[in-house]
Amino acid sequence: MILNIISILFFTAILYFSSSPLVFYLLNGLSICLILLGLFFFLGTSIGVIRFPDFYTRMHAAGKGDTLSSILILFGIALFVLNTGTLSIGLVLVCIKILLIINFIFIGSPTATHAIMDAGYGTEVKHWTNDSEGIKKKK
Amino acid sequence: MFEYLITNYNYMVVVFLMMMGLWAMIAKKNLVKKCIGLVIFQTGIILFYISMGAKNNSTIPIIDPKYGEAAINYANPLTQILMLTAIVVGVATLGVGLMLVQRIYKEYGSINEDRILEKFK
Amino acid sequence: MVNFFIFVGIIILILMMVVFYRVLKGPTVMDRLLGVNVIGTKATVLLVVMGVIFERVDMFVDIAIGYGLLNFIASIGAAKYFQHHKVLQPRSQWEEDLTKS
Amino acid sequence: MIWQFDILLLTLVVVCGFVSLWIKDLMGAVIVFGAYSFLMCLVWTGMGAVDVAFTEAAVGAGVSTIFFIATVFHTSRTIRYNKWDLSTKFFSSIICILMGFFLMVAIGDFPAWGDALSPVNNNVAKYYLENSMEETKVPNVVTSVLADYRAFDTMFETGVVFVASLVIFTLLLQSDGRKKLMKSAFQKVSFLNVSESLIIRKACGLMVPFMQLFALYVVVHGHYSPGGGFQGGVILGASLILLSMAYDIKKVFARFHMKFMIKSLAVGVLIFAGIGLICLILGGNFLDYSALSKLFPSMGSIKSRYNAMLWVEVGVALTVMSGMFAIYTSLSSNGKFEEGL
Repeated sequence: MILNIISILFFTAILYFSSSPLVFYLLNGLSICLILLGLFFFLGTSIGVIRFPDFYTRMHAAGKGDTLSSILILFGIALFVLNTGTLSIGLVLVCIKILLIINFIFIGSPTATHAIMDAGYGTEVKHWTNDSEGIKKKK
Repeated sequence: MFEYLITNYNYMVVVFLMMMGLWAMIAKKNLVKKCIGLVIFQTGIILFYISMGAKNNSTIPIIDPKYGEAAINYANPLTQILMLTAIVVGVATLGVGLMLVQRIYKEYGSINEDRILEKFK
Repeated sequence: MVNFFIFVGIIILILMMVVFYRVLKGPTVMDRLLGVNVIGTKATVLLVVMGVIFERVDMFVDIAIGYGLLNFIASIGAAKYFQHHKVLQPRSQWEEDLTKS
Repeated sequence: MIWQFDILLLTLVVVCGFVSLWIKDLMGAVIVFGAYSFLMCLVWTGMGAVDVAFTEAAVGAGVSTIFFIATVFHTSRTIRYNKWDLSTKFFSSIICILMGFFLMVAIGDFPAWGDALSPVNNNVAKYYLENSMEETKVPNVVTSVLADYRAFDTMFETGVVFVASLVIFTLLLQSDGRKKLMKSAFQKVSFLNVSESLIIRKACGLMVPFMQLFALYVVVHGHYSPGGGFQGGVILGASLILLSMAYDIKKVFARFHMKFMIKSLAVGVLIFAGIGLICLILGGNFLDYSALSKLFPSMGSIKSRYNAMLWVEVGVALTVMSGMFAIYTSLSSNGKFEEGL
């Protein structure tokens, strides 16, 4: 959480002290890169949720990739918002709010994953083994 | 044809949702499924109101000097306010329905309509 | 730049549909719960993307905060259900079959 | 309005509703129905209805799924097999198909989707949009219509929440539950036998203060951004629900007891109706806030309307918060008020 706020203050300071267009283009490019990276991870998540053979491995894909891709996309959007128009206190406030969303997702999503995982372990969901049905069908 | 589909797509979805909810309320025997059908029917009606108030090339109905004062730039607030209260009231009435389901289960030991009707006789 | 964000939103929606396939198909209830959890998290992101498209992020961010705070309640509730009733699939889908056999 | 999103989302919504009716396992149906609420929230954001989307986000994500899960928890999860009842299914399908056909025929008479010049958008709504800023100084038109122009409507909607939660509380209350409720007032509860996992408890402890702070922000800041009494009240109620799910119902009762809850339910409606009554005494119409400027001469009529709206929102938030929590505690403990979901 502290790291997020420090980083956004750092970018604010860069924008505040330099008025050259190069910084503008660099920050825009950085935000687009982050958003595309987030989309890539979400692609990985959705393929994992579809293709993995059992509940526990799907949980792995969903829990990790989902949180990471959300955080990357939201951070990219925060940089983009900071970069539009003239710098004002309102824009920085919006950025801090987006960072708050990142923190809530960072706390909430793994907790939900843990709760689902616990429930799945308690109800004895079958886990995948070498001689499960998926392998047999292929042979 | 394609243009007709685009400009009237929301009404088609409204009809689908409403008929789905109505069918569930009549034909399903399980009481919880009936409650789900009730909420789906209600959502169809809310969607009808909101999509009537949507305008092309307009922003949300919070006045900002950037967009001027002309009414055509903002979405319709009246349909939104009617439906905003309808959602909260809908949850409260859904609670009443689910409470009735629990009471019925406590009395008759089943939430199936046929089983309950058998016990009446 | 608005076109780029519309593109991002459409990609997120299409991938959401892919995840929705797991919700539709899911052999157990747990898989459905997992898919719904992923859809809920991505809905938060999509709300902020819509705010950028409308060019009024300051208004849409509030909704997204509320959503991000609340969307794990349903998962925890369902998990508590399964902690009390440790049954994955009901013993028989049909009550009638039990009484016959 | 972003039509690319809306068309994709509406298609997904129809599929989602169909799946939730089709699944045989009731728990699965309820979970898919949660996803239906999520998607509905996105649809309304895409059409520019921000306040409605906020309400649906709070209600659909937080509260209504929990109510369904609590009901399935206390009733049965299986669906009884019915023999193919041809007459009922056939009859209902005929009704639905016929009615759907007639409605489809009527579609052609409606204005096109997103038409800014349709009669819906050009009579009453136009007046609100053009005059709200001058008459009340509130930029969020939805709030000003909710709490000022159509306050009479809103008062009775709040009354419906009040009556519904009272009905649920009284009809589900059992005689032994009543005794326990009386006994457990301000009783010390030992937390040693809590069976929940530590991670969930700690995470909820981290989230709940943020949630309540944010809910208060939403109630107070409703004049300038989406939000207001209904949304803030539902989020406050959801924070209490989360606390009672992470620990136990008794822990919340030790601080926020049922008697206090019923009182705050009534106080919320009373604040709303009381402000209207004061206006009536001061010589205005019922809920005509500009009459309040006689009581506080320093405020003009505009300022008094602005401030009275805030108090009305606070009353709505009180009622909705305690209403949601009362409904949750009644449903989840099946009227025994002993242990939660």
